[in-house]
Amino acid sequence: MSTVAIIALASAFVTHATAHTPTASMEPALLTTLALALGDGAIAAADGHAVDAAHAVHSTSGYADVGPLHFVKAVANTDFAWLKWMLLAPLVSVILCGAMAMFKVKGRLPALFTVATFGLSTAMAIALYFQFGPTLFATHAPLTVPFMDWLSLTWGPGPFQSFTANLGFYIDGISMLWMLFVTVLATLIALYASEYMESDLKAGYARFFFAVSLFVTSMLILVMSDNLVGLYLGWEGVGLCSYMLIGYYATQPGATAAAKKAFIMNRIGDLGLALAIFLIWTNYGTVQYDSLFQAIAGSTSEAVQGGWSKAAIPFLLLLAVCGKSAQGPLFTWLPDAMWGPTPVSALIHAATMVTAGIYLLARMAPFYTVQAIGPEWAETALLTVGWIGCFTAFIGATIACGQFDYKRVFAYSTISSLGYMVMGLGVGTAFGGVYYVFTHAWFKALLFLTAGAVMHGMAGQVDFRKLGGLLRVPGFRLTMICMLLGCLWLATAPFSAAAESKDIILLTALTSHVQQVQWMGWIGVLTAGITAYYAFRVWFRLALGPVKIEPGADQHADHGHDDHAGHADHAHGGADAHAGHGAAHSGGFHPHAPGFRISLVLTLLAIGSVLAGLPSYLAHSQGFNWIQRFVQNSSAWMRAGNSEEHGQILGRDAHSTLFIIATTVVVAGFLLAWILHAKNRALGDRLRASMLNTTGLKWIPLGSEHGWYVDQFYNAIIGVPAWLGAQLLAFTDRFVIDGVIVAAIGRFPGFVARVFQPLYTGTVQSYALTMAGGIGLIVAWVVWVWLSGGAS
Amino acid sequence: MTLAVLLIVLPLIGAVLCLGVSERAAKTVGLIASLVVLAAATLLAFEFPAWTTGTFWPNEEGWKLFTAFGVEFRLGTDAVGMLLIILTAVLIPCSMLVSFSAITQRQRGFYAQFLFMESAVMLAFLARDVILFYIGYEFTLVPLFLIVAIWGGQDRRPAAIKLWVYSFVGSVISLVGFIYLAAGHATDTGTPINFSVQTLVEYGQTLPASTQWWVFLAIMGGFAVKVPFVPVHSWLPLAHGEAPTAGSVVLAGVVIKIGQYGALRFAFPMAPEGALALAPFFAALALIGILGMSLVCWVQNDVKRLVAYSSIAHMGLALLAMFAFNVVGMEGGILYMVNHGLSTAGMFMCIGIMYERYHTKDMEVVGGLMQRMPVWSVFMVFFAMASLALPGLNGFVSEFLCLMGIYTADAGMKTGFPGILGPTYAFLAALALILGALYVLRMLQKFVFGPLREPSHGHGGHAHGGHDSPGAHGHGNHAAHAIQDVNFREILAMAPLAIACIVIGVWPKPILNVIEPCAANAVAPYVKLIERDLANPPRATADESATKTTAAPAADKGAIQ
Amino acid sequence: MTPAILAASTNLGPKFMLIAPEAVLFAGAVLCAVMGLSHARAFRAMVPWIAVVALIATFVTMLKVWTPEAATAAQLPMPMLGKYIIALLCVVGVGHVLASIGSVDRAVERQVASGTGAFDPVRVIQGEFYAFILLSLCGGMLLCHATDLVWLFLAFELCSLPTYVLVAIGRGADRSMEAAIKYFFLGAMSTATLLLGFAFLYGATGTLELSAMRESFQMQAQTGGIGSVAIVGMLLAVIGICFKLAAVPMHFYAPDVYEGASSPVAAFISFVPKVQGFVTLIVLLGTVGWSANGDSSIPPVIAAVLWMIAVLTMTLGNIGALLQRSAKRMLAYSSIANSGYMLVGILAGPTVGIDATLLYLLTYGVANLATFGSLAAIERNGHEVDSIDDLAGLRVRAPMVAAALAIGALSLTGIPPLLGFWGKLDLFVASAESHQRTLLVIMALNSGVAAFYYLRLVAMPFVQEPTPRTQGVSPVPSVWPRLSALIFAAGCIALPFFANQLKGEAAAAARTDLDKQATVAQSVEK
Amino acid sequence: MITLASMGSVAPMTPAMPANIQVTLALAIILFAIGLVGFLTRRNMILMFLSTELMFQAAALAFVAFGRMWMDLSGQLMVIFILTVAAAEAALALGLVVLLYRRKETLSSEAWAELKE
Repeated sequence: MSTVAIIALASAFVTHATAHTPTASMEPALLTTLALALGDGAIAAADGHAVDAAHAVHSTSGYADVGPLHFVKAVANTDFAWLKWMLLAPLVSVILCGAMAMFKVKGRLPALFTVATFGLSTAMAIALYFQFGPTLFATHAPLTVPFMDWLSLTWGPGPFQSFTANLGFYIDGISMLWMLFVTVLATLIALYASEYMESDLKAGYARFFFAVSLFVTSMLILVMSDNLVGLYLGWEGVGLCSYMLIGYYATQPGATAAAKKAFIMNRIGDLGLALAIFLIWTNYGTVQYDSLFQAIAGSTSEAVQGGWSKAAIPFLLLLAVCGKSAQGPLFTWLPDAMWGPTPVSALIHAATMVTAGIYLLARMAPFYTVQAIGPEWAETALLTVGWIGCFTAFIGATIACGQFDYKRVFAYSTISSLGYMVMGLGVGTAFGGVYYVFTHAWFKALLFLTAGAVMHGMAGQVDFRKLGGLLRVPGFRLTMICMLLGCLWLATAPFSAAAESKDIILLTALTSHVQQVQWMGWIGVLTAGITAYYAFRVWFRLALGPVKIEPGADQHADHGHDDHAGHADHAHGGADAHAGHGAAHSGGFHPHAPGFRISLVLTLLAIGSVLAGLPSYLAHSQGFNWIQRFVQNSSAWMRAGNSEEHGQILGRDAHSTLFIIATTVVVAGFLLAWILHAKNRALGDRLRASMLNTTGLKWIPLGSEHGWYVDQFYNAIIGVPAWLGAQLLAFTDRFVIDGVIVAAIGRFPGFVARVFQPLYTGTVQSYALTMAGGIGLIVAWVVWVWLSGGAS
Repeated sequence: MTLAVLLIVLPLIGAVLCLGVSERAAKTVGLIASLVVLAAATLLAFEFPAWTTGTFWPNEEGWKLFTAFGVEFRLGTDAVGMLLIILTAVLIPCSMLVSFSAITQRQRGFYAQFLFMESAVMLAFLARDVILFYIGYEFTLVPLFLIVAIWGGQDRRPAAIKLWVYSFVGSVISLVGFIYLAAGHATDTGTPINFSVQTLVEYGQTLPASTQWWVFLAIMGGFAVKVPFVPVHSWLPLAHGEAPTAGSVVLAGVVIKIGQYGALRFAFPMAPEGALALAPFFAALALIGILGMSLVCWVQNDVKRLVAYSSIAHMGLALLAMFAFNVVGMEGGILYMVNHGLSTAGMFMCIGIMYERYHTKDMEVVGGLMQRMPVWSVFMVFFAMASLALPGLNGFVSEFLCLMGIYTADAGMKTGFPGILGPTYAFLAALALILGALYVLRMLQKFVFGPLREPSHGHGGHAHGGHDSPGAHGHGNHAAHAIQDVNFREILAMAPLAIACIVIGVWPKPILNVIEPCAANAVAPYVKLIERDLANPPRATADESATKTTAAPAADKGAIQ
Repeated sequence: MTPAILAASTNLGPKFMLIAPEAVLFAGAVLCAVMGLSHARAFRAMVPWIAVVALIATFVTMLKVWTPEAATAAQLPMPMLGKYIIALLCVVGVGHVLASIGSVDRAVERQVASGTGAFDPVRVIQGEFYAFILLSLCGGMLLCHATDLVWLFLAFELCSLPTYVLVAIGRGADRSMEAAIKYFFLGAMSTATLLLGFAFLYGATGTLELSAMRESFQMQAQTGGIGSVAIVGMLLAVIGICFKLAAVPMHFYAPDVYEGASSPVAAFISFVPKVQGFVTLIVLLGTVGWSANGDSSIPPVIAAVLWMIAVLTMTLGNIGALLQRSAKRMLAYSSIANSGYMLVGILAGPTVGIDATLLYLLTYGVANLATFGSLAAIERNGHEVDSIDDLAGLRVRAPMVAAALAIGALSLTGIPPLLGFWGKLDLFVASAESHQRTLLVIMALNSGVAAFYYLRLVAMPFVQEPTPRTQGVSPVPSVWPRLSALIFAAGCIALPFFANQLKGEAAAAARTDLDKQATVAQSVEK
Repeated sequence: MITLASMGSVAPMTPAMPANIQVTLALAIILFAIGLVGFLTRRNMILMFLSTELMFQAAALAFVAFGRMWMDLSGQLMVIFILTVAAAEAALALGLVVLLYRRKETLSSEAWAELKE
């Protein structure tokens, strides 16, 4: 079964390069779009109305206003009803694996099912591309396919008197793109995991594949759904799977804590998404993409009503993105997510799930336009997106420089890369962002899987200071070469696929006429240099130098995460201490070289990473970019002015200048890494030690190593006060409300009774006296009423 | 009618049989009786013609048993009632199944109490007369008290007494409201007293706003104890904490639903103006419940108390949604009743199964049970996720609708039925999404995941000897023999709930279709009132929004063309 | 001879027919007293059964003679009241008799049976005991025939006096002596108060005839208000009656007396004097107001005083019960509280309230007997059971008694669908219909408090496990107390199904003919 | 036969109120008060009983006085019954007192205060 998937996968790559040429020639209309995309103002003017007005706004209110939106109504086509099997195939695997987990099946069957069903989905994704792609590219009309009723209410005939959120599919460029790479990567990684997880055959093997299958199902729901609530279903579904897989090693307190953290951070984002959905529904009366986009495209910036309730939508969406894609204030869950098995890190926390945020931004791009929220808010929203991405990219990169756990380096690099993507959307190039998602998915999956292979082989050793010279260790050569490729791509080496995509983002930013966006671009450039440094810092340490292998604590992979305190100790102790011990430790340990399946997947991913650059390389000859064509036929492109009308950078031609600058910066980072971590490691270690000893500079290595203490900060300002507040509340509830107030009310009657108790003395006279007193009181009262004239 | 009466009488017969047979046979007899009731309920469900009409059935002229008191034995229910009847009929056998090994003493009484309770609950859900409802509502208290007090945990007596007094006072306050209304009707129209729901609803709506205010306060105030709302909730954690598993299941799954059902069926329709006027007050209480109790959950170590507190938060959300007075919110609130009944009952079952093995509910003492009881863990995680409102499971549908209902319940909005809450309430209520995750995940982290922690010999022995509950300590010291994972019987008890959770989550369409007319009926009086308020705007923006409602979509369409 | 006396004497014909049931009962009482002194043990053993038969015969006779026509002919102010009250007293009276079987003369009879002691007429009291029970019931019944204050007073005293003796002889212990002396002295004081009140009423109207009194008050009301003498008289009478009701401020004796009396006697004096008091109150208040159309025109002062008495009575009764460890003492407080509830019905007035009170008397009587009867049906080492602690785990020692006790307590709590609930519901409705909202709420809160202490009578037998202290607790040798409790507990469950009939009877009983008579009088005048 | 009702309002509504009536009434009330005070202050059970008898007779006196005021005989009729009842009560009271005296050899009512809260 798995071979089917591999063949399907291979065919995708063999064919896509050849397939698009005839496809393109079949689509004359595409030329218009392309021209538009490339900034040909004349064609854009011919296409649209109210260009002047748009330009007028353009000059005053920045880049948010890009003229009229390009909306094409979706076409419903039930011929594609088979698409549901794309979801149902992994769902079958969910059920089978779940059953096997329940009945404690101890075999490779779960992996087989998973890979097979993923392969099936992949094949269907490819089939969809061939069946529907040409139509889409020709007509620009997305495809909608009804699937099943889910949530739908109607309580009146009016436009705002129904709520429909059924499960249905909305297939346009970006959903198709996501479907393609998600299924392909999922198949490959499941194949990898089938070997990687073998040490767990008797424990959680089935459970692992259950969760992975559920993840793919959810992810596909997320990208295929034709409405926001369906997206939300997938959104939370992937969150759940992420939770289950991060906490996969459930006996490790750290893993469960990390899982909880991830879920809660994601929940904060989900809250944003949920509220955004409410706002969207209350403003537009629908949550179906098609009618939503129609409504937005139909309004003009002057007609925007709704005040804050519309303006809040993009920001709430951004909150959701921050949660899922580990951006901005919510990034801290992703590094901890590395507690999960490495294939999970590769699949979920690098290649696919975390890009759901980018998908959301791209999908919801129309909400970042003047038509949706008016000029001021549109610009603010876009700039916010840009800055969040930009800062996350930068911060992630700086933290990655201080990590010694190579898996965590890659985790921070993911945060940084995701920051780039978000920034791409923010600076106005959905294409750049999405393209980077695509390339990043390949090479980051590759990087994680190589990291996983190393961990797998080194008994879970994740500290690169305890390893070295792996390039020369038998069996690890392929791994190291693949990792080198990944690092090159991560560092955006010139001409790499990553560079091709990242440069589009930087180019757009740097050529923007909005000052702030240009700053973002420069920060992005700087970040690229840092990225090159830390990427090669890892590789040089791992691959070069003398062979040094200190195996991890665990007999099988991934269990060996030191807790943070332990980690810090190593860092403080300096690298010198380790040099001596290294050889001794490596003595009796035999690294476990990756087997066939892992090697195969690594190779395929490496090829994929390289080929991911193809669309860009071929764009020059073909006249269009394969990825761009997906983006252009999606809601992300409704903002037609995503145009990369590349002006000039520093007064020179944008393309060449950026190339020179970027190359210089990357090479600088590379060289720095070379000097400090390959050529003269002692120098690197000394530099670090001296920085640690210098009061003024201490914060740099320490802060970087500890993620700038963001976790601690959150804990101090939110976690601890909230916990204390909750304790106080619980105390109040139990001992004040229940213990004092309720008890007081409950005892009150008894208390009053005690007041009267002395009257019951037991002697006849006293009773008679009290009775007589009572009579006297009554009579007195009556007399008083009479005297006050009350009786009549 | 016959079936409806059977639904009430069969459990009674079963209860008497239970009391009559030998101690050993009691569980079998009880289970069979409850299954027979389930069969009857199923038959009734099939025969029920009003699933999608929102009307009441059979609702025929009843027996003239209590007509001198204005009470007619008239049975009938709508789709919401039917759902709750089915829920009850399912939960009772499940809760019995889960007690088979947990309850080892006074079994006859135990199973009989459940059947007594079932009968009363059925009566409450079937009654078309306020007093008839009250009979069922109030009578649940006796078996519930006995269940908690006899078969409960260490502090069962204070818990049971608190449950008793709280509930009694609450329901008497509701009764005062009903009687006030019925007496008003009798004196105003010069007719003999009449407690028919229909009559009182019609009469209540004609009352001046100030009178309705009091009526609503009384009726809702009473139900608020049962739901429970925040300042009067303190009986629930205690009762849940001490009740035997099956007791908790039924308490959470059925009994507190009667409170919400009462609010829906009586409080809201009988005094709409009062409800509108008091909505901010009750909404504030609900919000305090949602947020405060979620936080309290976060720091609980007693897992049953945790779930109990979460119940308060959840029911707060359900009621808050009802107070939105629009169809979406009402529908969400109603669905929430069912869903909460399923997921919380499931959680209590899981906890009970665990308790039976370890005799502790302290998360600090026991944890990491995934290694010991993997299948149990699956159920635990599943129900926890359902209560977390994870999409694809039942909780999501209702919670989403609730939040949406609350959110859109702003007179200034363009949605179908503006209510009276609005975004601020929704934002605050939606924080429950995060807080819910906080405490549920903390519970899972400690309880299911992490390194295995089990009470030591000494502790187990202590937990054993420390209380003299006849129900709780049937087994020998657990440390002596290995802890077993859930057995088939326990899976059988939990599986129906789990399946229902999934079905409602994935395919909510049927249940929503069923609830919708009822929700629309419940909202109908409010629509009129809100429209009236909009027509005579107390707020300046009302006019503006009214025009916008009609104009904006048209403008949109024009622009597209 | 004044016309009133003339009228009374000439009325004697129809009235004579109507007191046939009481005559039967009286004969039964005499028979009991005589048979109790018989040397033959079998005859002595028959005494309770004579009482039972006498009560049944009374009931049957009542059914025969008490037709609406006869009652109207007798010109009773409330023609059908007697039927209801006699039936009630007969039925509940049978229960009381059954509950007391075996409770008196047990030691003596055992000695006689075992041959260790000879029969001594001075030492046995069984004959008097049942005779007094019947006489007291007889007094209660005769109250319904009252058309003037003389009759009212005599019947009142006939009802009261035997109860003092019953308390004293029922148990023969020091405590019952003490209870009797308290009961008697305080009772005498209150009777004197009542009598003074009667005197003032007489002074204010110049007649002892109730219908004439009513005439007079109506005239006074039309011409500048009812005079202060009448108000004071009425107040004094009401206060005197309060003693019988165990209502504030005349309730102080109740806990002591109930605790001191034997359980069957406590059951008796917690019920029959209440009937006595409420009938008297209803009849008496009928003279100052209350027309058939439902307007309550009790003078506001009286109403206000009654209102306060009602509130204080139910509240003090309920909270007082909270502190008790003695079951009988607790039930004494409960009986105080229940009087408070019933006063609400009185305040609500005719057409809604009086019938509610009458119905509540029934529900209270039945439930109260189930509860007290259960206490009478058990003993601890041959002594009466009193402390609540003795009830722990009763379900093991005497399951049927425990069940009866619990059902009785639940019925008193007002748990639906038991009988007590319907009584309470009717009172609630009455207060709501007469716009007594505050009373309604206070009553509701009070029943909340009551729910707490009645719960002990459910929880102790059923929830609590037996303790060493309860080792000696067992049912009494005679089966009849148990059976009585069970029958009345069953009544708590079954009677609601006859709620319509009961309510119908109560409503008929509450109907007053005073206005009809007045209308007739006015039409004659014209 | 003639009832008040059938005769219409024949009862004199404005009673003759000779001065000695007031005196008699005052005497009745004073008697009642003396009886009450005696009841409250005496500990001897016989004396207590006599005090209650005093209260009874005060009421009887009031009846007589009012009967005189209304020129109506029924007040005096009532007195006869009151006396009868008082006699019955006396029998009962004395019987009880004897019984009690036998038990504790004292007539003080304070000896009987075992039953209390």
